[in-house]
Amino acid sequence: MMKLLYFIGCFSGGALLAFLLGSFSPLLKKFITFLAVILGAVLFATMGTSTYQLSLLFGNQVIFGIDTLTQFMVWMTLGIAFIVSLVLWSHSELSPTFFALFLLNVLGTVLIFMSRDIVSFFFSWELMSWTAFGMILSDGWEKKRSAAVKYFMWSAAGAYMVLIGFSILFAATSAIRFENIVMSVGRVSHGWLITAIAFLVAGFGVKAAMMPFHVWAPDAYSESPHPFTGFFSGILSKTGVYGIFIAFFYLAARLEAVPMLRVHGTSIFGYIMVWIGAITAFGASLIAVHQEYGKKLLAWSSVSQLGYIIFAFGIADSLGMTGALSHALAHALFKALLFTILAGVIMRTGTDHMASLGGLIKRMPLSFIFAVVGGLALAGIPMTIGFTSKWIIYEAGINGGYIFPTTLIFAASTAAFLYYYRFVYSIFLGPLHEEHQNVKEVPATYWISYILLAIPIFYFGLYPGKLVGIISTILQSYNLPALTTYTATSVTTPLGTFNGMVVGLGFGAALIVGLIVYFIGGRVRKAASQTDKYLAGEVVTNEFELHYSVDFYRFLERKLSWLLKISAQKFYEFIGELIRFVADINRKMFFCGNGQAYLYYMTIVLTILILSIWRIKP
Amino acid sequence: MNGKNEIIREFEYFIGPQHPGITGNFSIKLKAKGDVILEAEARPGYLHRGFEKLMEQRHWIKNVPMVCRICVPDPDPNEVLYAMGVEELAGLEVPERAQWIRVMVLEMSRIQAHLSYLGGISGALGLYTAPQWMTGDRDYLLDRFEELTGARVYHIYTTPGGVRRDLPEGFEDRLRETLDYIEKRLTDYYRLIFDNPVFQKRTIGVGTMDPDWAIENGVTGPNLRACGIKADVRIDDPYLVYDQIEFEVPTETGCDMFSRAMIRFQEIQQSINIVRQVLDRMPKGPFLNKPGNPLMWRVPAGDVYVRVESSKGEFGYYIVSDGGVKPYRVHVRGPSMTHGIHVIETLLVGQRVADVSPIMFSLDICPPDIDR
Amino acid sequence: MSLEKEQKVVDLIKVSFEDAEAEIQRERRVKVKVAPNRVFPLVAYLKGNGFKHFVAISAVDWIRDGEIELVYHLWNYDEKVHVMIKTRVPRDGGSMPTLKPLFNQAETYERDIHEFFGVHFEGNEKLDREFILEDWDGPPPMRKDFDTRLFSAEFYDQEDLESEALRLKIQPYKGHLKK
Amino acid sequence: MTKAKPPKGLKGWAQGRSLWMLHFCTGCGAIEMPPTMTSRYDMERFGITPMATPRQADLLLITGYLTVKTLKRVIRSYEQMPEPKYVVGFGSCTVNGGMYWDSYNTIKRLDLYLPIDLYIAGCMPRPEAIIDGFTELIEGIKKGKFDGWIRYKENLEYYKRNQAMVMDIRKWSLDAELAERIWNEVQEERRKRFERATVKHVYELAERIPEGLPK
Amino acid sequence: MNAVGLNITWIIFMPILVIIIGLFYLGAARKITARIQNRYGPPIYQNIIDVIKLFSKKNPTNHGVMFSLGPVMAFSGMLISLLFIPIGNKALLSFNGDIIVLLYLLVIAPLGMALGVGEGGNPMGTIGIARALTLMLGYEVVLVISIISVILYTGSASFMEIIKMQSGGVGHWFIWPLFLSALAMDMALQGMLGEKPFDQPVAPHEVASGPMVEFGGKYLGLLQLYHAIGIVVETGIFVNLFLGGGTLFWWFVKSFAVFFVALLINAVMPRFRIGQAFAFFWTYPAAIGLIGLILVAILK
Repeated sequence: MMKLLYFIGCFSGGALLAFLLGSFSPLLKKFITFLAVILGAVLFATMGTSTYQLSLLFGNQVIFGIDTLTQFMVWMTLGIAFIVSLVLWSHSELSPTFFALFLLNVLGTVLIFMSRDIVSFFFSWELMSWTAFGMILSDGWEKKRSAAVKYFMWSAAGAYMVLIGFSILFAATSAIRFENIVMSVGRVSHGWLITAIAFLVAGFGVKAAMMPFHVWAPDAYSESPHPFTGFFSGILSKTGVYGIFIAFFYLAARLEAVPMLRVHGTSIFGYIMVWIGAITAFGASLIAVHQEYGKKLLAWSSVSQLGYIIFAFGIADSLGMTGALSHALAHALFKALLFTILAGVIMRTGTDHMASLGGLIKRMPLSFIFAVVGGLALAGIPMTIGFTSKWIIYEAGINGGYIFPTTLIFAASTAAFLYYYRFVYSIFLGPLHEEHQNVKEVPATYWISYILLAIPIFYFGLYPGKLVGIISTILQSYNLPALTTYTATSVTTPLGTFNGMVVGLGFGAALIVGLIVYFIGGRVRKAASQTDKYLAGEVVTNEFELHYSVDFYRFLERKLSWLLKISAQKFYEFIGELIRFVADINRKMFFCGNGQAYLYYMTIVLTILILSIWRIKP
Repeated sequence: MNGKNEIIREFEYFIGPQHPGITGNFSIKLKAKGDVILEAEARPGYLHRGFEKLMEQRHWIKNVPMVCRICVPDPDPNEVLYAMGVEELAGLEVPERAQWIRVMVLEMSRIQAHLSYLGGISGALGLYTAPQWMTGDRDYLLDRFEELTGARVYHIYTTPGGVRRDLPEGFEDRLRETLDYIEKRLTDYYRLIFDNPVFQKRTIGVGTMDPDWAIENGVTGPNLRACGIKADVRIDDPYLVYDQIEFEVPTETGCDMFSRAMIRFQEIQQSINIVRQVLDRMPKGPFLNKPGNPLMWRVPAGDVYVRVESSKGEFGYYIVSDGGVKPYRVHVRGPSMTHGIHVIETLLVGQRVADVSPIMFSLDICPPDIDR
Repeated sequence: MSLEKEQKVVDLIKVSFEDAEAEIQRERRVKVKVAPNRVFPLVAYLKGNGFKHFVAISAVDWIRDGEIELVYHLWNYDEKVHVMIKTRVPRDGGSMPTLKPLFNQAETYERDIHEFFGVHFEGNEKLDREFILEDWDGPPPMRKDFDTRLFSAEFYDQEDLESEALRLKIQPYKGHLKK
Repeated sequence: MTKAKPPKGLKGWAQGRSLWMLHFCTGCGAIEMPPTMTSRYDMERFGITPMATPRQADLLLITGYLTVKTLKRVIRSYEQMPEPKYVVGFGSCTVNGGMYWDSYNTIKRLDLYLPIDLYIAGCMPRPEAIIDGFTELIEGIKKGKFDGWIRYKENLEYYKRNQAMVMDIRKWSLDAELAERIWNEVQEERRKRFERATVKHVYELAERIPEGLPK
Repeated sequence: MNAVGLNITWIIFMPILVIIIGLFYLGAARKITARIQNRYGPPIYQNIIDVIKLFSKKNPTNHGVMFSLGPVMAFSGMLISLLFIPIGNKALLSFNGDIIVLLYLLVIAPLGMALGVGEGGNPMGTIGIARALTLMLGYEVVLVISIISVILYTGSASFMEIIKMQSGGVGHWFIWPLFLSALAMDMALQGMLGEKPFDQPVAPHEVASGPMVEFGGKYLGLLQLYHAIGIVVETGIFVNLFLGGGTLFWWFVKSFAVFFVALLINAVMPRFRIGQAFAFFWTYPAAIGLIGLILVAILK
């Protein structure tokens, strides 16, 4: 019990200290944050899997527990938080409030994974949302206003839906703790159970940026402070995924028994989520292809990758579940890596507008190498964790018989190659502009964090079995169907097997053969200058614009314009207009200032109230 | 972060002198955003030998070998123009048979120019079989030229006063046989190029120009007839014996690449008919009225503008003489002077990067006309 | 060959341009001599009356009279008549208004004449751009007082070439001729 | 730097049998290239195909006269080509200026600016002559006879000085500081030559009748 | 069915054999197109001479480390995918090789080349790569649709089992029952092999040979080898899935037959604009593939 208090104390204390002392010396705030995260990690390691009761004021208990799923999620959170705190060492320009809010945010996220009842879950959910909102605003209200307000509105709406869901469950089972709910969920009538789960999944879906509720994600991710974005899009979206997992598989464990339309071996709920996941992945990656700014591109790519997870959750069999959770980890890793690299680029060049960057491989080679590594994982190339999770998801999709969503997912992953190449080419390759001639490489804190992120990406790529092993223990602890046929380096599914180590060794050997063939060819001549290129015989000076990056896929955009026009943004703006119109009408009607009208309306309202009290009896 | 508006410099590049996608030695500097062209600037001048200056250094007859090298793909109009101009200035009377032979040579040159044009435009679009077939068939026609004039491309055959040699015996039957062979091949070309759905998809509606804009901006020849305007120098400003030959002038109303290619295709058929008529009705008699000792021959003072319908458009010479043994001034007005600079610069704006080379081939731009 | 079409054109010109001496050269050819400042209105007037095809601008360097003669060629598609408007401009420092507002393709011919004859055309903004000659800082080459033979003999060194060949061990090529 | 030698043995055979020609129609001779490439004369039987960029090409054809403006682009392309590279001159215009011997804008002797391996005679050589020239080239390469690119590398000074006379080599050559040095050395001589060349000289046209002929 | 087919001798000789046969494919392609254009065309072994010449060239231009690593990664990426596709019923490195793994291995090579071309910094090369990726987005969907229909039909996603199910004569091949999927895959193959009307990435007239713009000498040699192996691997997918890849000799005959069909179309078609090519892939072949997929789903 005490360890939990120490854990919470270390983070909140650290936040307080960082906030108070931060203004004195920037070094102090960075050190406090770094220390707080490490201390938290050490404390969590010693906690082991046990449950803690925390008695709050007027006697009712609040339960926090740690089981294998929590450990999986918390270690992922603390890992990325450690990376962010490491990166923050070279960002003293951020205000002390940012550091404090960051620590509170990490605390909120961890508590979500540990909470075992509705109150604590909702409390840590709000803590996480509020601190994230604060952080978006941390450097300047006027620039970031629209994104922050949109984020806040959406997360508030999500929170209310979750609240409604939980309250329905509470009203039906009158139990606060999750295990009590699970035990007594039998008494809940099917109708109420389905509405509760629907509200919960929708609420968590907002946080996990499902398609209809994804509007806030690109702006919030791209407007949040650069070092934090990796954590924001990598981990906070996973809380939504965790919520869906809890609601869908844990609380409604009896959902299977509910007589419902079963499609392809999963409930109608699952089938809808499969389709939503597929459409999110496909739509978001097509939009990501046409983004002109690096942050926006990666933000849309995050929305698309979350679509994969939701698609996999929809297929509720062992393959789907393993795929979803492994992709959650994979996405957290490579998205944190790519966002941190982009933060490094923005720190050095001041902009993320891809058309004015270019040629940075000559000045920042390390960032380029790790951008390629991150890209390999994002695109799902066999030696990386990206492929392991995507392969399992495809196997689940085909094995489950969902043919059309699987083709959409495949199209989404091919579109991933398009926007990944545009990202790497526009920023690192191509000719170097004059204003970036003397850009320095990223500081040590950055490339250390790159290495720390790259190790698990390759490790789980070459040993997919290890990852599947962890996840199947989690699933078994929730007595859900788990994938059992795996060895350390290979995973077999009903359709076929995949051996990471063989592919890795094979590619290594092929690379050696390629290098041998390369060195047969003899010496090469270094290009005389940056303009020593084939330009149809002409010679150009340096300010000649050779960087082809604006409207990179204009021909694709022209052909997809009918698809890209359907945007949720316009739908919500339409709703906004509708509300403003209705409000305008009743403003004119009701507040017209004459007494009788007020009296008349009062009576109507009273009668309705009286009637409603009669009728309602749960 | 993306609030700052960065200066987006459009992406510039050259369809330069050394590029597989241009006709001859020419260069266009393009400024594009994505794959839409914002601005095009034609840069001629890679083939400027200063023809007009050199002509002023040479006697009247010595210019004949020089003149045919101005427009490489279609050399005969230049020779006929120079000869007609000098004859008109000097009042030299050209024998009837020479005029018929000149018409035959002009039309044969138009056929071989249009064959290489169709080969060029389908090559630019990627259909490499068409240029192979067409250039191969064009070669048979060049053999006939070789028999008649002794050279495949630069014939130096029409001189002021007539033509240098009469038809070799047996030439007419071989020429008829070649024409029949080419006529038979036209159906194959039609099915290969114009019936090809991908060719239609790539050319219909691309590079269109408005008819009045075309007249106003000096578009002439097949490019103008592709906009539905029946303007042909052979009918408007008849020269040689074109008024005694019946032929109709094909016009299309599409004003785009497809109709420009279709116009040339139909003109090959027309030219074959004309050459057949010439072969049937060619009178006997002398073929050259020698103007006397070339080094001493003086052309009386005066100036003249002569105009011929070449395969690329209206080709004109403005010859001025001050009564000396050498021409005082020869101004060559090639059709590509407007097609190659002003017309293509305005036509390319808004088009896609992939269509630059096909549009240039469809306008049949011949850079030596511009640079002379 | 009745000449009434050409006569109609001559009368058309005579109606509003008395100072222009218009005469018929031959069938379908009419010559008009006009003062330089009258060219723009005459071309505008003719463009209004059917002369929609602007063929070319030619320039002739009459070095003995110290003038450059500019000839504007127009063609009428309906009447099928070619009008040649001739003006004389002083050889050095001569300048003419540009015809770009009437026919914007005239700009190309003006750039050509400016580069080769040195006649200045106000209003033509592309005049100072390089058109055909590149890095040419000599006099405009088409003028009569520029001698191309002298230039080609002096500028491109063609002195005795054997010594150079020996120094570079370039043996004359004795390639085997096909039997 | 070891003295580069023309390729022999397997390399020579391979380079001979697969010559990739740079797609650059420099002069009027380019009209005879399509017939040579297409079905009647087909030079692809010898492995000669046109390539779009100098990086991939090893044969540069100068088809006919070269204006100064084209010479700059030709030299730029030539220097961008990997070794071993060969240059073939078509027609008399590359030998001594040909028909345009008195033109102010064409260069008279190509050999001063580029090392030419093979000339093909004919004021625009016919396809048969071109193919005969190519077979000479292929035999010569196999025997390792054509070493134009070695001559260019060794006498770079000589070639650059000649080039500097007609064009601004600082902009157009890859080797920047050598170009700078030679450009400054040659500046004086070039200005003097230009003065002599552009003397104003009005000759009477009408009266120039060649001597020794009866009036 | 050897689970991990690691017989060393086969692994060493198969790539060399495939490279040589791939180059002979290219040589035969030039010969056949030449014959269609009624000319003689180069000898069949011309591409082998080209590769030898390219490797004997001296100091081609190099624009940086990634520039030279690009072609190497392309060559080795295609080499690794070669090891995963069963040729003549012998899967080299197969753990009963999975189709989806091969699909993603086939992406390493173009990705490596794309990074190399990017480092070259020539705008023509980048436009070529942008076109190649758009084309890939087009035909990858069609490819996946037809592969899923095969997987659903056979119930297994590994080549070896699929080949086993098709063994026993022509009647058992999958091209008959799954004709629509085979047709869709053949159209996708036309784009994958880069034959006209889908050779926009390397269109000489528009982007001056696209990605190969800056590659000379041995870089181009490596890319030629990559293209040669690529043809064998890509036609190999079609052979294994629909023509029941028989013994070594018959396997190569079938693979060349598939390539021959692509060649005929290549000779007489101009190229689409890249937007039209992409739109084509997502309309006609995708529709044919989906109909085939629905049929398979219903019949199964």
